[in-house]
Amino acid sequence: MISQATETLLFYLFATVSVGLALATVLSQRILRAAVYLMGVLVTSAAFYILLGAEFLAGVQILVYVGGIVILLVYAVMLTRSSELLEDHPSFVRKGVAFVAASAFFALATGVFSATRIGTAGDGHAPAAVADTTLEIGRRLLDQGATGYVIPFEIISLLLLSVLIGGSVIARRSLAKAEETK
Amino acid sequence: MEHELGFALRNAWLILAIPFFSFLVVGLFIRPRAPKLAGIVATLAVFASAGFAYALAVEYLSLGGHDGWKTIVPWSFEWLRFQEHLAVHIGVIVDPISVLLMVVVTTVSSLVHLYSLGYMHGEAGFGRYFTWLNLFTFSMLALVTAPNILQMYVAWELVGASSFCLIGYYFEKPSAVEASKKAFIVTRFADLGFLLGVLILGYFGYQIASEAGGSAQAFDFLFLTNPEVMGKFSALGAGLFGIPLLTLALLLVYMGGAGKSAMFPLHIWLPDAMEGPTPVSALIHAATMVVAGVYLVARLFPLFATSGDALLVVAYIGAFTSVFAAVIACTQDDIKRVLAYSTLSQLGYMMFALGVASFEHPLGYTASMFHLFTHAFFKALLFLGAGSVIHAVHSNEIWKMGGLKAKMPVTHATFAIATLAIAGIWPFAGFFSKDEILAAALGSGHTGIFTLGLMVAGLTAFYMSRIYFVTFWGKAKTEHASHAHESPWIMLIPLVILAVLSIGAGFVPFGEFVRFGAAHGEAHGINPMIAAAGTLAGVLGIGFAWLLYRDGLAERSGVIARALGGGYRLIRNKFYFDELYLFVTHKIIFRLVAAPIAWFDRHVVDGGVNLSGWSARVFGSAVSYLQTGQVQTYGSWFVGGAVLLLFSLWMLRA
Amino acid sequence: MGLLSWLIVVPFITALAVIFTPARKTAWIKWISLVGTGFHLVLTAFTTWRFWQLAAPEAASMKTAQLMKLHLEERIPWFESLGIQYLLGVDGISMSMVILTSIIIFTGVLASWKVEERAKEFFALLLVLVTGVFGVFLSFDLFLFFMFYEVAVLPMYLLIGIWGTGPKEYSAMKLTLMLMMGSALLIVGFLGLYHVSGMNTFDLTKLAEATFPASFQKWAFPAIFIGFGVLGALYPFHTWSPDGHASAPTAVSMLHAGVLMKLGGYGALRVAVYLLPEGAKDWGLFFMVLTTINILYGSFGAITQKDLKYFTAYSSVSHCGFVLFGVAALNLMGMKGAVLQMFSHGVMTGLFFALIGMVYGRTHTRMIPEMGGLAKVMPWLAVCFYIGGMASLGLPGFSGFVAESHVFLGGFFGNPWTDATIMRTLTVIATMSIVVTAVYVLRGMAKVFLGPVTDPHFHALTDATLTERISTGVLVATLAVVGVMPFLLIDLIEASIMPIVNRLHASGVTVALH
Amino acid sequence: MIEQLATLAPGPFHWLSLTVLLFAIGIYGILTRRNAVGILMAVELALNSGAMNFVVFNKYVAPSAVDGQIMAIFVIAIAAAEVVVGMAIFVTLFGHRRTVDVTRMDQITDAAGTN
Repeated sequence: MISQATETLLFYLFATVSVGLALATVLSQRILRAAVYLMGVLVTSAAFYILLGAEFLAGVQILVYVGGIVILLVYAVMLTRSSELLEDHPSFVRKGVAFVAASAFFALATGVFSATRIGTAGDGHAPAAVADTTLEIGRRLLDQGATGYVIPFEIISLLLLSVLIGGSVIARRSLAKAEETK
Repeated sequence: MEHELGFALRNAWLILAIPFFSFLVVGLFIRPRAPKLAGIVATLAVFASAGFAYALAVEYLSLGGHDGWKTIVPWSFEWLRFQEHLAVHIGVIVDPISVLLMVVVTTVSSLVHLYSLGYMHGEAGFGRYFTWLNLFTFSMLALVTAPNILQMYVAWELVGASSFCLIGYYFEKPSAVEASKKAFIVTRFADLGFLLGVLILGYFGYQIASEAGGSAQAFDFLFLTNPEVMGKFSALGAGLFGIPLLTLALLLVYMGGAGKSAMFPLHIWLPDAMEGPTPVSALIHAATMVVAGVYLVARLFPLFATSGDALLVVAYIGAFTSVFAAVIACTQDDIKRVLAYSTLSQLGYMMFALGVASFEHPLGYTASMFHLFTHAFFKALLFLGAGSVIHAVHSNEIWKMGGLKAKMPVTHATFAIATLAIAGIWPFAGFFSKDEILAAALGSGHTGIFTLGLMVAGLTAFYMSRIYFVTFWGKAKTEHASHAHESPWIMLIPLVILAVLSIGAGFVPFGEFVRFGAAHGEAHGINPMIAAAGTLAGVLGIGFAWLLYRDGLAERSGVIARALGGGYRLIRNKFYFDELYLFVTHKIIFRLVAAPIAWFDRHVVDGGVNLSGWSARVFGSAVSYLQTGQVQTYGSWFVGGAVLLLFSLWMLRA
Repeated sequence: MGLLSWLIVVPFITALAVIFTPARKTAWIKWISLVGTGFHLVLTAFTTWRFWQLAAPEAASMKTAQLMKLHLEERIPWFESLGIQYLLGVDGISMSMVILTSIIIFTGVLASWKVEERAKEFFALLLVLVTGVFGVFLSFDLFLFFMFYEVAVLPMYLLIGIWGTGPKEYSAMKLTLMLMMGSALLIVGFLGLYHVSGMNTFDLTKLAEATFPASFQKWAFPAIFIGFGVLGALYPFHTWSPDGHASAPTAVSMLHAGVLMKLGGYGALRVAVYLLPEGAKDWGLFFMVLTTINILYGSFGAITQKDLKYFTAYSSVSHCGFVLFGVAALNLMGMKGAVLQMFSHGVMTGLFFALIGMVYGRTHTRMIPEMGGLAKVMPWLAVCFYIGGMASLGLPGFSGFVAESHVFLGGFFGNPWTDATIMRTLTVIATMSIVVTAVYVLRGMAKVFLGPVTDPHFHALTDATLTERISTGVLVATLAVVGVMPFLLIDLIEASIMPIVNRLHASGVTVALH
Repeated sequence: MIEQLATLAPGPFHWLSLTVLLFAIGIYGILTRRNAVGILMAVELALNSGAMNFVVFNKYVAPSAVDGQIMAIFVIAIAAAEVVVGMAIFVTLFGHRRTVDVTRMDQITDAAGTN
């Protein structure tokens, strides 16, 4: 739908923004700012989804990730009162080791990807992209057939339910204890 | 054994059995309950064995010795069997020298037992003393009657052990304990040589015996001393450092003899052995044990004679020891130490007498045995006399005695006889045996040794008369000496008997009984020229001593002592040999050998084991360092591991 | 159940009886153990008499025998498929060892009459240990041999670790670990024997018929010899013995030094030399050098020891050196001397440790400098110590001399396979130990027993009680009897050593004299 | 200029290197963050890049199907669940230990012995 050139332009734009924000979330000393930067990264990745033609997914992303998870993280920051304290820098050794581990992973992964030829199923021309991905996703999710995802779908829902209850129970018990100790 | 043996000869084993069983009975049963009775029973047992020994002697002599005395082994049984031709028999050998020794040992031992009943009266371990004395008598008799060299070695050790107990009788006195230890260890060191000699003789004897076959036993004296075996031995060729094997073996065996008879390098223990009670010194360190070395050389004399140069060594060591000891004896103050050095010197005499003897001139052999015979009596008498003086004055120092001539007439008379005997004055025994030895030395061409012998004779006369004058003449020098009184009769009887023997022993026609080889031998009579020289030396010695010490005081001799200066002090401290030996044992052996080995074992060998334990622990703790508890450290290890794994998988995918 | 099985089972039954008596009744426990071991002594005497009846007639024929002759044999299949069977038998060597063990355990029980703390477990473990020892001496199936060997070694850890003194845990641990290392070597050797013989049997008598290839023997012999050597205090592996003995309680160190260390010598002779003659010839000289160091090293080490138990431990290292020296001499006199030395040293060390236990019970110190003049206060113990000392330095009239003279003559006479001059020099060096032994024995004895009484309240100490008199008396009597009448033991042993000597002479070509 | 842009069009390699870069930054964040919630954020970042990866593969490898995107949805759902649990734990942790600094939590029980 949007022309090839603008797509490339957008891609690089968003890529730099996303990497910048990601670095910010990881390095910033104030945890609240880190939360905000994280939100930025998630928004840019939603944009990427659109670029990649997964509009439904971009919506889900914005809804679940940005709407839910980031807010939760902010709550966590508030509850653990860590927003005031300034996080001191990790020791040089730890940073060094982490940097080496991360860059080694990055180098290995890019090396592998560059060496492998990720081609479309048929080489040369790309088969017809799915017209309406959301419809297709909906059908596949509830399809009881062999290729359907209904079982994982149900399991996920079960998982989310249990997490919901578990989380609240754990949090309530500890909050009650926190009241006593005060 | 063609003709019938007398009663004693048939059951010769009694000579060993009596003292042994009396030792067991007295030691185990009587001593704990009734010490007094133990003493009496022990003395009776020794008297019985003395009687038996005389019977044996008479019977053996009655067998007639006109064509040379036969050596018979009336009784022996197989005690310890190593291999066919290598078995140890316990038995009794009867030949001139063993009969002589049996008589001497039992006589002196019984007199000493009798004397001890008085002397040891009131001592704490009265029973224990007599038990050990009985054991000593048994082991000495076993040594003397040994038909083979291993029984002699066995008895040798037993004699050493019982002398250890007797020297250390006053075990609460540290000096006595030290002396007994020193005696045992020095003689044990000498016995090491003896054992090595026995091993060599045994090995080559076994080779010869197994060729000869039959019932030949490698260790038996009869086997070792019969001519063609000796021939084979001397043909053995060079052993260690080029010394012919026979000579090497004999020198090693002689080392054992030298240790027991306190010859020069191994003499240090005898003077200290005076720590034991005086009757012990009289019996062991004068008459019996110390002559064991001489008896050993006499027993193996044919072998020694074939090897020749072994005899030379014996002669030279003997001569040197006699001079060396005589010189020291002149400077000692303790009466028993003077007698100890005099014994050393007389033993040197006997040794060099044997040394000068050979197949051609066997007179030395007879002379040495004769001197052994006479010396046993007058030396025992001297010791017992000294004992009764010490008993009265309660001190060994001659400068604390004096003027005892009047107060102790019997002791004085007998001591005087013994002094004249040892000085070699005519009617007394010493004159005859010493003259024989000098004649043997001159006869076999050893003029050097002859002159040394003369000099020693003079010195002996000097130091003996010195202690005689200082002890008995002049005025009483201390309280004790002033109101000393004569010893009880039980102590005096042995003195008198020994005095009689000291006089009579000289007239015994010794040449007939004890000689080596055929009956002819050299003219046995007294050679007037040598006799005169010997007597002159003796008289000179006595006269010189009379000049210095006639009033029992030391100031005249002090002048000479100061004149000699350093030399005098050197001699007086026995040429510092004791200190040298102490230095060698303590500083070198204990400090530089034993302690490092103990340290080495504790730290290095032990360390090795502990090291393995320690390294296991260190390795364990090193691994535990990784468990830091930091979640993120684990995270990094996790990521690192994953990357490595992926990388290796990717690398190996081809 | 044959006679020999009873010999093994009686101590075990006593142990059970002890376990079932209530812990409070320590007197009962002691009496039961005493009765049990006493009965065992009688049983051993009877077995010896029966054995003597059977063995005496064949003694002459044994002169040329190539194979060992077992008497009173009991053979019950156990693991048929593996060829393991419950095979008990006895010949001269094991009979003398059984006599020794029976005497030592009897006197050991008597010597630990004062053990009050947890007496039940102490006596039970002691009896289990001795069951293992009897098992080893009587079993002729390598697997059974090894099993009893472990039964003999393991209780040692508990006995030292709990009832010991000083760094007891350390010594117990070190002792057990080093002995385990030894038994590891052993099991390797035994399995080697089992497989290479290809006869699918562990029976020692049958394995003797198999001819093992020289290359196998070259490594199997040292493995087995060192495996046993660790227990027999071979030079570099002896370090467990001073600590182990110093920390062990009286009866345990009596049993251990007196009997367990003899397992080493016994096994080396019975398994290593008997089954692997070629290996023995190759390694004979090497082990002779090691054991010569053993002898002198142990005796020199003992001179400067301050603690009485270390003093005795080093002396037993030196005496065990004699045992292995005799075995390595590979000739009749040497091996006969080794067995005699095992017996006589067993009794001697048993006596020494019993006396030290008794002295320690009174003066509560084992440090030689702190003691002195005890002879005045305890004459009986002093005389026994004197006799033990004289026996250990080889005074004739005691068994020590009999054994040592054999070993020296054996070493000196040498064997056709080793260079005579080297062997003779080694023997001469070994003989020097008689002087060094005399030095340390007399030093120790004089410092502790002779001289003036150093500590005033030593005067109040008592002499030996009845039980102590019996135990020391029995040991001294054994030393004297074997010393004065050695032919009792020698005839028992000589017939069973001949096969080992004949096999050595017969097996293969003699190695060129190098 | 447009043609040059065309040559730079993002192919699968570009997308993948982007997601991997984000993932690496996530790892770096996990391993260095001292604040527990910070680690949670880094984890979110990593999970998000994982989901994106699915979508990239879906686009380039199997455009005709939507399996990649479904997987991405599941990843997002699980990420949500994970954050809830993480938050609950950290809140209780804060209740007990009064801190969320990961480096000081290396003992199972704190000094007082409570967990």
